[in-house]
Order: sequence, then C-alpha cells, then structure tokens
Amino acid sequence: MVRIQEAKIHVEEILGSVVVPEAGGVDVFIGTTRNHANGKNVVALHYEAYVPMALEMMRGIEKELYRRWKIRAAAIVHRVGEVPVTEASVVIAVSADHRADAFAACRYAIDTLKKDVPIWKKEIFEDGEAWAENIEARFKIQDRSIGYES
Amino acid sequence: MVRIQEAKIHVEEILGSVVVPEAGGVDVFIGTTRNHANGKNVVALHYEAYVPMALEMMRGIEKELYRRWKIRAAAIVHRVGEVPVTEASVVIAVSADHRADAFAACRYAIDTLKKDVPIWKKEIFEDGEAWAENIEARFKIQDRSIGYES
Amino acid sequence: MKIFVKFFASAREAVGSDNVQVAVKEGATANDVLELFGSQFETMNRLRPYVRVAVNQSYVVNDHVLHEGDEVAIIPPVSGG
Amino acid sequence: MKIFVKFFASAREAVGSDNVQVAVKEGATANDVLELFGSQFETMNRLRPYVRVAVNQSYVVNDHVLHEGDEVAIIPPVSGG
Repeated sequence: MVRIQEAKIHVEEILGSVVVPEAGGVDVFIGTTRNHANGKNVVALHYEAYVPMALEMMRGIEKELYRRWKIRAAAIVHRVGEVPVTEASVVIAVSADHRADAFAACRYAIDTLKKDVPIWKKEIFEDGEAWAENIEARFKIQDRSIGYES
Repeated sequence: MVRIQEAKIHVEEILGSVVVPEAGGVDVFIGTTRNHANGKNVVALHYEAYVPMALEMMRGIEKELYRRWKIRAAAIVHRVGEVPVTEASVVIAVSADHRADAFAACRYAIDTLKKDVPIWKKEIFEDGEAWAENIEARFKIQDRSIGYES
Repeated sequence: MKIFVKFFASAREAVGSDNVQVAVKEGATANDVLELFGSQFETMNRLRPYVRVAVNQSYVVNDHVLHEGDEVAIIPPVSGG
Repeated sequence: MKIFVKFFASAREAVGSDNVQVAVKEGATANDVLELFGSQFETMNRLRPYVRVAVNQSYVVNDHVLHEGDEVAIIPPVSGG
C-alpha cells in the first residue's frame, strides 16, 4: 500500500494494514519533523510532492521489496503540506515471517525514498526559509554523468 | 523506558514516549503472534517471564543502546499472559537524529532480548502444546562451556 | 512541437511558475529545456547542475529526446522522508 | 545452608513447582542444584543440557558457588520476543 496524504498519519492504522496472521514481526520507520536543521531552529515544515510520479515511484519501491525479501506486506505513506515538529512526515511498515527481512526491506524503502522520490521539504526558520536537500539525493546527482534512465 | 505488562500493547502510546523534538526518525520493531509454528496451526500463545530479572536485563539492554549508538530515547515493552494472533508480544522503539542509529539500536535490542531475557512462550496447537525456543537462545547455550557470568 | 514543463520546489520559485507550455523544435532534448529556462532565469541557471529531469514521470538522462506532448518535470534535489 | 530455587516454563512443569526451598551443603554450586533436581525428576534431567542458571537474577556459569539465601533460577531456553 502506498499513499500520499495531507492528513496526519496514524501509525496504528498503517500497522493494521501490514500485520497479518502469518507474519511474526513488523519493522516500522517513522520520519518525524525535527526542531533543528543546520544549527537553526525550525519553526515549521512544508512538504510538497510531484504526486503522480512520487506515487508511481513508491509503488516501484514496494514491488522491489517483495522481489528482494520474503515479506508479507508493506506500506509506504508520506504526508504533504504543513507537518508540525514531532509529527510524522513518512511512515514505512514492513511485515515478514522473519525480522531480518522486515528490517532490511524497511531500511531499503526509506533509503530509496529519500534518494529518488520527488518530494520536497521547505524548512521555515525564525529568520528565513530554505529548501532542504537530502544528502542521499546529492550523491545521486553526482552520478548523473553515468545516466540513470528508468 | 522498559516495561512488562499483561495489557494489550498500544504502539502509539510507546511512540509518544520516544518521539522528541530533536529526533528525526524512529525505528519500531513489533513482534506479533503468528498463526503457525513448525508447520502447525497455533490457536493461542501464552507468555511468562521471570519478571524482576527480565526487567533488569531489559534495563541493561536499554543502557547498552545509549552506550553504542547516538540515540535520543528508547522503549522496550513486552507483554505476558495470553497474546492472541496478530497482537503484539513485544514492541521496541528507538528514536535518533539519524536513522542508521535508530535501525541498528532497534535491531540489537530485539536480537539481545530474544537471546537472553528470561521470557518464555508456550504455543497452544489444536492437538497439544509446546514451549517455544528461540534459535538465538539455542546458539547461546552451545557457548555455555566458555561461560558468560554477567 | 509542444511540451508541458512542470517546476517543483526551488525550481518553481526560480521561474515563478509551476506549469509552463512551450514550443521546442523536433529532436529537442531534456537538456535543451534546462538551457531554455536557465537562459531566462538566473536562479534557474544556478540550479541547473543540481536538477534532474523526468519525462512523463520517469527520470531521464539529460540527452533524452523529447516528443510532442511530453510532460517534462524539473526536479531539484529531493528532500522527502 | 538454605537456598531458594525458582523454576520457569518447561522446568517448572518438569518439577511440578515454581518455587522450592532446599538445604545444600556449604560450597554447593549451581551445578549441584541441577544435579539434585535432575536426580529426582526425569524430565528435569533431560532438560539439564539446555538450561541456564541465574543466581540473584544474573546468569552464572555452572560451577558458580552458592551462598546462604541465594535465589537460584532454572532458566530453560528463552522464547521471548
């Protein structure tokens, strides 16, 4: 299940979508808004997405999880719009028979999402604002010369 | 925070105890009751613990997480008594500034808990019952000759 | 031929628009689109080394050849998660 | 001297009790306790190669020497999580 939503993300609801009687464990990653960035106080965050492409890429990540690991279910949910400090901007949950698969798949999903999925975060500071840039995305761009048609 | 409880575990409540404004991510592992074990249908599970020793070891694991990784907060909660299929027997949540620390600490905590903490699970099948044995605990016992006074 | 160009985040702010329809000549590439807007908007020009281009919602290399009606998206470094 | 022995899970079922007070001689070890109950309960004897012993809530090696009033726990392979 993949989803982009403006509403607050409820973790229990997402857990409900991945916990199945056959699974023995779920790993969940929750990205929360931090109150600081580059040594400055963050007063608010605003997320935007290229929604159809982001959803398509999230579906691609989801498929890759099933291909690479023995998992039972996965959910990748991202929030857009204003996300207050301590609230979740992203929740990824993966259930599996064995926890090694759940951990590995969940980690892969968040790493890939941060690197490639067209979603942006603007940090609003007390004295200005700035578009954030994931370090993972920066590395990707240095690879651009090799090309990565997908 | 460590806890052993008979009541159903509510993941949102535990999340609330580890999400702090300074943290950027939380990794949560949730162990759920599976409906099968060794090819048989599990109809119910019953957990028991040597409570004071289990809590002491859980506190030890918690301390170790802070010692080994840069984390903000951690919670290790185990349920005892009857745990129905799909409900959580254990929830471990770790918040950190960087997700690599959250993932590594969470994984270490569940691995160590399964290996060492005196908690037992009885699987009730349609045609009998059996005490489960964690594969991690079995490996530990093969090491017994070297001794592991703690 | 006509293409539709979408701008996001810092690229949107650089060109002051999120959606522009432009005419380019046959055989134009993703890179030609970056050049076009880079020459018009100084901030967009400074972003050029860092942006990726997606055509019809898939990332492409910069010399990808465009076709009539393509949706070309200018994707600054992402920061989701 | 007196010690308090606690049995859990399969060990509890093997001896039919979760808590037994026994007298052992000075210098007795964790292993002597396992021997004592192994000789009385066949199922406990079969479990012996697989159990660990904790004294006052810490795991000990089998030749750990006991003291008056110790709480000795017989810990079958754990299965928490």
